[in-house]
Amino acid sequence: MSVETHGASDLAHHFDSYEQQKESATLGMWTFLVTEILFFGGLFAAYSLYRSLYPEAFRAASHTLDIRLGALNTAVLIGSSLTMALAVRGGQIGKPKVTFGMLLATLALGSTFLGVKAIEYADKFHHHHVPGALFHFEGPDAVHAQLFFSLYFGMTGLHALHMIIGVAILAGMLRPALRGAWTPRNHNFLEGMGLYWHFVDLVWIFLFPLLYLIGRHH
Amino acid sequence: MTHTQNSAAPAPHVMPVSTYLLVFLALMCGTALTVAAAYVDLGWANNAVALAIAIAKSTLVVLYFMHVKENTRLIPAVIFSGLFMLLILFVNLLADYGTRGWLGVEGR
Amino acid sequence: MTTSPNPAPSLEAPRTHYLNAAYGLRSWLFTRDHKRIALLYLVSVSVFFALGGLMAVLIRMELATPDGDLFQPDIYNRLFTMHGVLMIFFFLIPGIPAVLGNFLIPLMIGAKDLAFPRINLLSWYLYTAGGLFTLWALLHGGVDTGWTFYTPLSTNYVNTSVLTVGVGIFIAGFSSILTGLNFVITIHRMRAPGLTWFRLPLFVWGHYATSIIQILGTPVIAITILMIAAERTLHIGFFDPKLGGDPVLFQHLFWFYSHPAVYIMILPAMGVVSELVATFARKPIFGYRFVAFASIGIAVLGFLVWGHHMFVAGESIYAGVVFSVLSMLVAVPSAIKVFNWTATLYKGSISWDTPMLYALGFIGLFTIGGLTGVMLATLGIDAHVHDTYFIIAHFHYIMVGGAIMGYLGGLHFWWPKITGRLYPVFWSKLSALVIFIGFNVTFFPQFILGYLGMPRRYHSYPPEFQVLNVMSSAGATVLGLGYLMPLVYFVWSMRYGPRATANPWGATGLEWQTTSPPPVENFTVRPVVTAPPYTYASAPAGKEAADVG
Amino acid sequence: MPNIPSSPLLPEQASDVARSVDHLMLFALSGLVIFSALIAALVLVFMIRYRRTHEGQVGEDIYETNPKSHVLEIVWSVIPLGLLLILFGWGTRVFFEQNRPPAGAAQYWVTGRQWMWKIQHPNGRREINELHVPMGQAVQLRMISEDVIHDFFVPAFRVHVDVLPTRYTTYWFKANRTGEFHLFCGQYCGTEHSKMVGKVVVMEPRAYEAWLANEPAAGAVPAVASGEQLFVAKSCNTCHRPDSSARAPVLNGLFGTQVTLQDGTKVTANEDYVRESILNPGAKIVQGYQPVMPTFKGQVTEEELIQLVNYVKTLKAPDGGAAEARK
Ligand code: HEA
Ligand code: HEA
Ligand code: HEC
Ligand code: CUA
Ligand SMILES: [Cu+2]
Repeated sequence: MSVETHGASDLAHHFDSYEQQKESATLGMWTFLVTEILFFGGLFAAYSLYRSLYPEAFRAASHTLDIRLGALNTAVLIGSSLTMALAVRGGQIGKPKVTFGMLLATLALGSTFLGVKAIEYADKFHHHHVPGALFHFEGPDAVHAQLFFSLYFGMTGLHALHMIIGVAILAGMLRPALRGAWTPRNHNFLEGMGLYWHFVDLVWIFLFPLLYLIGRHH
Repeated sequence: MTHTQNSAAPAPHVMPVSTYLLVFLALMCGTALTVAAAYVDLGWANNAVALAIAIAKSTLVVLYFMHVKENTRLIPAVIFSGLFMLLILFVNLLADYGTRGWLGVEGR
Repeated sequence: MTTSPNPAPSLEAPRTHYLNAAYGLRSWLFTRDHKRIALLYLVSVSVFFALGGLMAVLIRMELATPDGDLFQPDIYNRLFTMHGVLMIFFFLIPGIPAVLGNFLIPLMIGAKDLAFPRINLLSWYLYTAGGLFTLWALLHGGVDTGWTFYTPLSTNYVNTSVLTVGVGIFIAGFSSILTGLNFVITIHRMRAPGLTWFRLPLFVWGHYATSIIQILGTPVIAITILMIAAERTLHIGFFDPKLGGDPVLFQHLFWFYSHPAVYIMILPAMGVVSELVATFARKPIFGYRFVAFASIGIAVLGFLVWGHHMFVAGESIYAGVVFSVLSMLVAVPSAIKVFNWTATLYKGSISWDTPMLYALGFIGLFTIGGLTGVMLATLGIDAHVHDTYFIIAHFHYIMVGGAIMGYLGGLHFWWPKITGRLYPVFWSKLSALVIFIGFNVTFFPQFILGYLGMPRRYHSYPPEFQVLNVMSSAGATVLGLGYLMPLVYFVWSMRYGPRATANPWGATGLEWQTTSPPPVENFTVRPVVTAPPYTYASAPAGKEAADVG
Repeated sequence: MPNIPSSPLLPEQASDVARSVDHLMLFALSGLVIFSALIAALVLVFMIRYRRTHEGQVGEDIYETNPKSHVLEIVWSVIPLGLLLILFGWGTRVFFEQNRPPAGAAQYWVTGRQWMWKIQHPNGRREINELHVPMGQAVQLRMISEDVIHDFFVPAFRVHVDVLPTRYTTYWFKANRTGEFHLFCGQYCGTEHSKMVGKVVVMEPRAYEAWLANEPAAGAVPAVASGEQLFVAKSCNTCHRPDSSARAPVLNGLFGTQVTLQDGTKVTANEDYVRESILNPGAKIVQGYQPVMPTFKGQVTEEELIQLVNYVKTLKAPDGGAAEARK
C-alpha cells in the first residue's frame, strides 16, 4: 500500500519505527491481495460450476482459442514477474538504475501481454464469438458455448483491467525510480507494487490452463 | 509489540539473482509441461494435472518472487484464510449442485 | 487496563483538541485524523438512516390499509427496495465500524491513528460517492428489485436504475473492504506496549472479527454486481436462463456475502454491548476469552451457512440439510455471548445509566431475533414462513432491536468522549424506553402476520391481516418519535451540554485515559498497558453524574 | 372469499403436513419463550439485586475466583447445542415430509408468469389463478415459470416452493378438509407481485368430478393444442417416428429409462430431461446419434412444452419392454 509520509521524513508520524511501518505495509498489501483472490473467486466459482455442468460445450468453445498466443502470453507474463522481482531487489540493495531498468522491462512486457490480448479479442470479434446479439457459434450447444465466452471475457477482461492499472502505475513509477525514491530503508511502495504484479501473474497462471487447455487431446 | 528503536532500519533480506533466475526457469518449464500434458489423454486426470502444475507454479511465485519465504508467519495465515473462504465457496456450491436429483423429486 | 503513566498525563480538558485544532470545511474534508473521519461518517450515516426511515414510514402508511390505495405498486416496490438498500449498505454495514470503530480503535489500543490514515479518508469518499450514486438513482426513480436483486428479474425484466444502484453498492463495498483492512492491520501492528491480544477490549475483538468478514466477503458481492452489470448492459450471460445461465447461482453468490454481512452488522454491536455491560457492572466480562473467541467463531461459521436463504429456492434438499445444521451451529457462539453477559451482571455493581438501558434492550431483543433466526434455520418451519412477515420481524428484531440499540448505546456511552459534552439524562432514558416500546409494537405483530401467511413485499393484502398491520404502523410512529429524541438532544448537547471530564463513567479502557475530547495525537504520553481489561478492583472508582435534566 | 383463519394466531390447517409444521413450530416456540424469559428474568433480577448502592463500589470478579466457571460455560454451550440439534433433526424430518410426494399422487402442472398462475389438471382441464382439487387425494404440482422466479405458497399447507424458469420444481399436498385457501406468489417477481394471488379450492371428490365434467365457458382459459397435435405441428414426427429410418431415437418407451449420452454418462429421462432435449438438444446428445435436432427455444411456450412432455410420457413401448423398443 501507499506509504504514509509526513514532512521530510519517510517515517509516517503515527508509526514508531520503520519496521512497524514496513510490516504494516506488507500485511496491508497482502490483505488487499486476499480480497482480490475472492474477487476473482466469484468468477472462478461460476466457471467451475458451468464447466462441470456443460463439459462438451466448454471444450468445443475452448478449442477456438489460440493456444500459441495463450502460451506466449504466459511466458511474457512470467518474464515480467522476473523483471519485477529484480526491480524490487534493486530497491532492496539501493540501486536506482537497476530498479529503473527493470521497471521499464516490466512495463514493456506488460504492454506486450496487453497487445497480444488485444489481437485475441479482435479475433473473437471477427468470428462473432463475443456474447451478445451478434454471437454465433457452430456447434451442437451454442447456448452454453456462449456461456464459456461470457466467462472467458469476464475473467480475461478483469485480468486485463488489472494489467492496465498495473502498467499505468509502473509508468508513474519510472521517474521516482530514477530519482532513487526507494531506499533499502523504505521501499514499501515498490515492494507493494511488486506483490500486486506477481498476483496478476498468478491469476494468469490459473486462467491459462482453465481457458485454453480444456480437453485438447480430443 | 514493542517498537522502541526509532531509527534502526530493518535490513531487508536480499535474495541472490540466481534464485530469481532459477524460479523463472522452473516457471517456464512448468508452462511447457502444462501445454504438453494437455495433449496427452489422461482421462479425468488431465484437469488434476493442469491444476497441480498451476498450484506448484504459484507456490514458487508466492514463496520467492513475493518473498513469503522470508516473511512472518502471519502472511501465510492471511493467504490461507483467503483460500479457505474460496474453498468454502466451492465446496458448498458443490453440496448444492452435486446432490441435485438425489431425492428423485424434480427441483430438489 | 491500567496505565503506568510515566509522568502522569494531565486529564484536564485540553485547550486544543482534535475538534478545535483547525477550523473550516477544508480541515474536515482533507483530514486524516481518524476521529474527524469518524464524525464525517456519523453525519453521512445519519442522513442515510433518516432517508431509509422516511421510506419505512411511507411503507407503514401504505400497509395501514389492505387495498394498496396510497401508492401505485411500482412506487411501493421502489420504497421497500430503497429502504433495504439504504439501511443495509449505507447505514448499518458502515454504521458502527466506521463511526464508533473508527473513532475508538486507535484510542483503545493506544495508537496515534489507524495504520493507513489516507486510506481511511479514501474509504469515506468512496462511501460518499457510492451514496451519491444511490441517491442519484433515487431521484431517477430508484430500483424495484428488492434489496436482494434476484435474477432474472433484475437483469431482464425491470427497467429501473439497477445499474446505478449497483455501482453505488459496488463503490461502497470497496469502502467497506478498506475500512476492514485498515482495522486488521491497525490491530495487528499498532497496539501499545503491553497490550497483548487478551488484553484487548472486547469491542476491538468484535471489530477484528467484523473486519475479517468485510475483507473476505465483500469482494464476492463486488464481482457479482459486475456480473449483473455485464449481463444487463452487454448481454454477457452469467445467470440469465435464456443465455444458458442459472439464476440460482446468483443467489448463491449473493448470499455468500450477504449472510456474513449480517454479522458485519451485529458483531460490532456485540462489541459495544460487551463494553457497556462491563463498565456499568464494574467488573470483568464473565469468560473474556470465550466471548472473544465467540466473535471469531461467528465470523468464520457465518461463511458456511448462506444456503439457509435458499431452502425453497430450488436448492438441493441435501444442501438444505447441510446449511440447516451449520446455521444451528452458528447460534452457539451467539448463545455463549448472551449467557456470558448475563453472568457478568451477577454480583456486579450495576448502574442504570442510559447506555446500560440500551444494552439491556439489545440483549432482550437480540435473543428474540436470534431465536427466531434459529426457527428459520429449521427446514420444516422455514418452508412455511420463508418470505413472509416472519422474516421481516426476525431481521428487524436483530437489526433494529439489536444492532441499532447497540449503536445508540455506544453513542450514548462515548458521546462525552467524542464531543466532550454531556447530554440530558432524563431525555436519554426516556428515549431508550420509547424506542423499546415503539419497536416491539411495530415488529411483534409481524411475527404473527408471518405465521398466518402474509407474504412480504406485498403492496396490498387480504383484509383479514389488517388489524395486526395497523398495530405495526402505529408502533412505527412511536418508534420514529423515539429516534428523533436522541437526534435533538445530541445536537443540543454539542452546544449547551455541560462539559464532560476525561472519564465520566469511571470506566477502564485506554480511551478513558486521555482527555475528552482527545488531543489530535490521541495521547500526550504513550500509554503502556500492564493489566487485563476491565480490572475494576484496582481502578480509580468514582463517577461523576452525567446530570443535567 | 377464502375462509378467515379460525384462530387469530394460526392459519388454517388443511393438510397433515400443516399439522406437523405446527407441532414443530410449537416446540420451537416453547424453546424461544423459555429462553427469552429466562434471560429477561435473570437480567432484571441481577439489575435490581446488584444495583449499585454507593459510588466507588465495584463488581466482584466471580470468573477467575470460581473454578466452576468453565463448567458453567460448557453447560450453556452444550445444552443449546443439544436442543438445536433436536430442532434440526425434527425440522429436517418435516421438510422431507413437505417435499417428498407419496407414490400415486395426481399430476398437475403449474405455469407461473408475471403475474398469473396457469394450472392444468391431469385430464387436461386448465384454469387460471385457481386450483380445484379433490380432498384426500395427494396432489403433485410440477411447476415452471415463463419469465422470472415465482413461488407457490399456500399458507394452509405450510409450504413454499419456488417456481424457476430453468427447470421443473415440485410441490405436493394432500388436503384433508374442504374449503378455499389463499394461494400467494411467495417470491418477489416485479410490479404486480402482490396481485399474483389466487385460491386453492378443495372439494369433496364427488364435487370435484362434477366440476371437472362441467366444461368451462368457452374462452375463459385460452386453449393450448394437445401434445399429439403439437408433435405433428412442430414436425417432431418427421424424425421421431417409430418407423422412421432411425435418424433420431424412437421416443416410445423413453420416459423413465436411463439414457446413455455421447460421453458415456447416463441420465434419467424425466420431465426436465425431455424439456431440455426440446429446448437445447445439443446439451445432452444421445449416444449413437448426430446432433442434428434443431432447437425449439422460442418456438414453443412453456405450456406447449408441458403438452409435449406429457405426450412423450404417454408414448408406451409397443410391446412392454422399453429397452428393446428403443434399440
Ligand atoms: C444483523 C442481522 C442478522 C443476524 C445477526 C441474523 C442472525 C441469524 N439469522 Fe437472519 N436474517 C437477516 C439478518 C440477520 N440474521 C436478514 C436481513 C434476513 C432476510 C434477508 C432477506 O431475505 O431480505 C435474514 C433471514 C434469515 C433466514 C432466511 C429466512 C428466509 O428467507 O426464508 C434464516 C434462515 O435460517 C436466518 C437465520 C438466522 C440465524 C440462525 C441467525 C443466528 O446468527 C442467530 C443466533 C442468535 C441466537 C440463537 C440468540 C442468542 C441465544 C440465546 C439467547 C441462547 C439460547 C439459544 C438456544 C437455546 C439456541 N435469517
Ligand atoms: C438496518 C436495517 C433496517 C432498519 C433500521 C429498518 C427500519 C425499519 N423498517 Fe425495514 N427493512 C430492512 C432493513 C431495515 N429496516 C430490509 C433489509 C428490508 C427488506 C427490503 C426488501 O424486501 O427488499 C426491510 C423491509 C421492511 C418492511 C417490509 C416491506 C415489505 O416487505 O413489503 C417493513 C414493513 O413494515 C419495514 C419497516 C421498518 C420500520 C417501521 C423501521 C423503523 O425502525 C424505522 C424507524 C426510523 C424512522 C421512522 C426514522 C427516524 C427519523 C429520524 C432519524 C429523523 C428524520 C429527520 C430528518 C430528515 C431531519 N422494513
Ligand atoms: C431434424 C430431426 C429432428 C426433429 C425435427 C426433432 N428431433 Fe428430437 N432428436 C433428434 C435427434 C437426432 C436426436 C438424438 C440426438 C440428441 O440427443 O440430440 C433427438 C433427441 C430427442 C429427445 C431425446 C431422446 C432420447 O432418446 O433421449 C427427445 C425427448 C426429443 N428429441 C424430442 C423431440 C420433440 C418433442 C421434437 C419436436 C418438437 C423433436 N424432438 C424434433 C432429431 C430430431
Ligand atoms: Cu410471482 Cu411474485
Ligand atoms: Cu442468513
